[in-house]
Amino acid sequence: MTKLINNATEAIADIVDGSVLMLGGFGLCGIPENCIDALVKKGVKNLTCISNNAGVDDFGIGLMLKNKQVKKMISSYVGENAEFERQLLSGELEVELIPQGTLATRCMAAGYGMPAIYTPAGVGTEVAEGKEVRNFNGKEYLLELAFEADFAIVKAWKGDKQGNLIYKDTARNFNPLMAMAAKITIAEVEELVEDGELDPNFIHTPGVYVHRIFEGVNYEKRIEQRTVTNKK
Amino acid sequence: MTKLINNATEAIADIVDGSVLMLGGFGLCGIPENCIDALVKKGVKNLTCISNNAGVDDFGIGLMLKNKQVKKMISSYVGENAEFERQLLSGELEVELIPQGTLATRCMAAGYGMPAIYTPAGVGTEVAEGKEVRNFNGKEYLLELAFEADFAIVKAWKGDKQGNLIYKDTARNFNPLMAMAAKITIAEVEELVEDGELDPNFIHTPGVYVHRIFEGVNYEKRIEQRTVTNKK
Amino acid sequence: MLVILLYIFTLFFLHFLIMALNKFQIAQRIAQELKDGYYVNLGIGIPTLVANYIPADINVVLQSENGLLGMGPFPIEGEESADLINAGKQTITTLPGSSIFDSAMSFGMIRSGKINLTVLGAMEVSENGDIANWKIPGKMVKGMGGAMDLVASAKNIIVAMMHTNPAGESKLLKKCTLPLTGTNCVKKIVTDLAVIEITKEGFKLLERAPGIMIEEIIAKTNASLIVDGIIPEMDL
Amino acid sequence: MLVILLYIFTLFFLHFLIMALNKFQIAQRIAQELKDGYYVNLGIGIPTLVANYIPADINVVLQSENGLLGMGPFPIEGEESADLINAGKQTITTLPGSSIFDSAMSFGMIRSGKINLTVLGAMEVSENGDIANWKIPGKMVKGMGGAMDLVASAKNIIVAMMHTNPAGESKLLKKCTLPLTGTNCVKKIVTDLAVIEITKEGFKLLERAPGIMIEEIIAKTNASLIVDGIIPEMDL
Repeated sequence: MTKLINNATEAIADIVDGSVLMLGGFGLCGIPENCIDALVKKGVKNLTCISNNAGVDDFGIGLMLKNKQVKKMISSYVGENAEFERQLLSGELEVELIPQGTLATRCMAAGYGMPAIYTPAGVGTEVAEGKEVRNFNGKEYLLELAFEADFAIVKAWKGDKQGNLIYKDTARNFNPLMAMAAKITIAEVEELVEDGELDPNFIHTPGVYVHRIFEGVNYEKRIEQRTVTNKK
Repeated sequence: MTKLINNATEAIADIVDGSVLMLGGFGLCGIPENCIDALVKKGVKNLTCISNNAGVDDFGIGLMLKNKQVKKMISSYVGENAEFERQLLSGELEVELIPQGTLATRCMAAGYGMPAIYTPAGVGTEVAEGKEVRNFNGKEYLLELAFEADFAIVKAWKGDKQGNLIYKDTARNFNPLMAMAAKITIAEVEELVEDGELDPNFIHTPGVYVHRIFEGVNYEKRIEQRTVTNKK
Repeated sequence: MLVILLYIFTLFFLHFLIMALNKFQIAQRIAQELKDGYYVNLGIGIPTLVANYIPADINVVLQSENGLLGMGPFPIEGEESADLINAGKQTITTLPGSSIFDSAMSFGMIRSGKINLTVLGAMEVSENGDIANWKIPGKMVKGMGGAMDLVASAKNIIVAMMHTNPAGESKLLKKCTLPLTGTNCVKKIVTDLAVIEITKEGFKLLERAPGIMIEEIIAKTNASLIVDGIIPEMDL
Repeated sequence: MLVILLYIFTLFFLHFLIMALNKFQIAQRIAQELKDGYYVNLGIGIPTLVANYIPADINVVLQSENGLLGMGPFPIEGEESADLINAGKQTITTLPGSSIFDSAMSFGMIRSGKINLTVLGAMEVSENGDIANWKIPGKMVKGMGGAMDLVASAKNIIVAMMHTNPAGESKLLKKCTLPLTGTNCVKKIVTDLAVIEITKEGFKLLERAPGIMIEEIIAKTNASLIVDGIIPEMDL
């Protein structure tokens, strides 16, 4: 049995209308570009996307939004996207905003087989509405449930045939958390290496969590805010 | 302000009678040998030790047991120790046995600022006695509280002056979890390196969790079960 | 000399009389349950031996709950490392494609059902799948280690044990008498006498050890045993 | 030419009339709150500027909640990487001793109180330390990002903001009117006019911007303001 597949088209072949997807990345950093392109080509609709952000108008999840494939976004921050705003205000798109740490930890909870977590984020705010508030040691916490997703689509720097993954710099972000959290995990990597090339001590996502892996092509890796200095 | 200290004696100087300690390691693998020796020399008593195991008669936490410094062990497995058994049966020593995954996750919960976790381990057994049982999606879970410890004493392979740590092979085990979980974290390392020598991508314990660090000496690294093969 | 020959002859003769499996054969039979691509956690004792019988044509990854996926064989003498052990504290090796992680992630993957099969020993198993394997009241209790986490979460749990205890009493019961490790979790039991499935209706006999009669299995099972149709011998 | 000179002269003159701090000076004042060994999370906007005023004789580690401890300056042109950004999505660099981790660990260290100081902007702060900085009803809501996690957990929270909104209304209130980000969490506010501490009794004036009269601060604070003894000017 091999986890190795040929490309993004193959990877997403069984994603259907109405699927719940997790998509890794923070802003445009560490997003699964190949799978997003394949999803746009395939045109599956009514998707629920769990992702920290929603891309920009012409890149990342923004491409799926433009193509009207997304029914609901579950995110912590959705700025930088005019089409998103239009769909939201017109009622075409549903949005659930979640504190970033809660978003991350609800992924981790799923990957760690914990049905729920307690977090203080959102206590006393509208995020707490309808949720259990519980006091531990004099501080209040909200009960937040682990996510349930059909597919996690993540982008890694390198991966091997066992599905072991490593990420580069802050392109790690939500990727290893989502990789643990869905029924099926699809990993696209910049470089596929032979088993044994990655040091077992420094694996970010152990292969047991990954069901499909392929080497992606033509990464654009767009920079959202290019900030530089002239100082040496 | 520096986290760098000279040796184990200095590291444990403010550990007093009655302190609650976390000690990293699995069996004799990855245990903080230097700090244990220093604690034995110091002779602090009535300690509560949270550690997966309790060492053997003449090594690891066993040395502290022999010296009658431990009031209570919180562990998942405490075999391989005759003195331990004697003290337990004579009532000198208190033991709280906890499922290994629960032990690990209660450390992680503390490090992640989560006051409690839900786990299915122990449901329907005497471990569940007195604990909240809660049903999520048709499955029952126990509410288990995050640990509260005064000191975590961990052993790493390499560390830098910022307190960043990496562990070697399965000597990782509970070490990074405990490193996150106590009020004060003491790390002893086999090799202290300059800041910048450890790749930021492959840090197991970020320095923010570590308060004191020193390079240990004379590691014995005893093997508990030497199993070998002749096959090439 | 004659005495020794007689002794060997007696042993040989006994071998035919007692057709029950030895622990290696139990491990061998359990290895038949493995499937290509499985992630497997093997407990201490007989379960550990299962690793020796993994069919060559399938790929199985062994998890050790102290923090390793892809456990390899014991190291070559002189290459053992104190930093690389399994959950039984034995020195081991990694394999190409192995990964190492902390204990929270290790039990995280167990809890979230990523491990396809857990094999462990037991002192008692009841007909509804309860298991007792960690504590005997009145005796020194060493602890449950990771057993409670494993049985509470694993999707498929096979118990490897002798059918009866040293006193000859059945370890398969209507209800466990010892403190439980987990409830409603065991899916299958492989003993020296039989392969038994745990169904909603209770113990169901699937296979017998070579030469073992159904009557003996029934006699040594202290609960109802569903015997449906012809019960084949194990194919070892 | 004369028009331009007149314009410059007017700006210069206004500078003396309006003694309120600009955003760089607010950042400069907040930097005085940093202590050696602090781990600090700086929000987007004015808080980000605080990094430029860290005293040279202390060591402060900046956390970026997308997964980095030890955030360095912007990269030299040509060395920027799409894989290395801060929470404001700007390209940045690492430093010797930096560490990178996933978002769960990042908020884990925030939640467990390992970050000594959080600096963030606000639309409103109430006298009991409630903060509103993520949502204006009727306007497009972009989301709270990590702000709710930060304010719910950080041990020390300083708000950097203008004392009044563009309409001239106080942003310091008895009670916030906008949807809250967190409750009872802000410890200190540094505005263009003043440094204000949040005490159990409410807002307490600690320092005034150079040349700003206490009366002006009182007038522009829509809640009681405790003025106890002589209020020094900020030392910038």
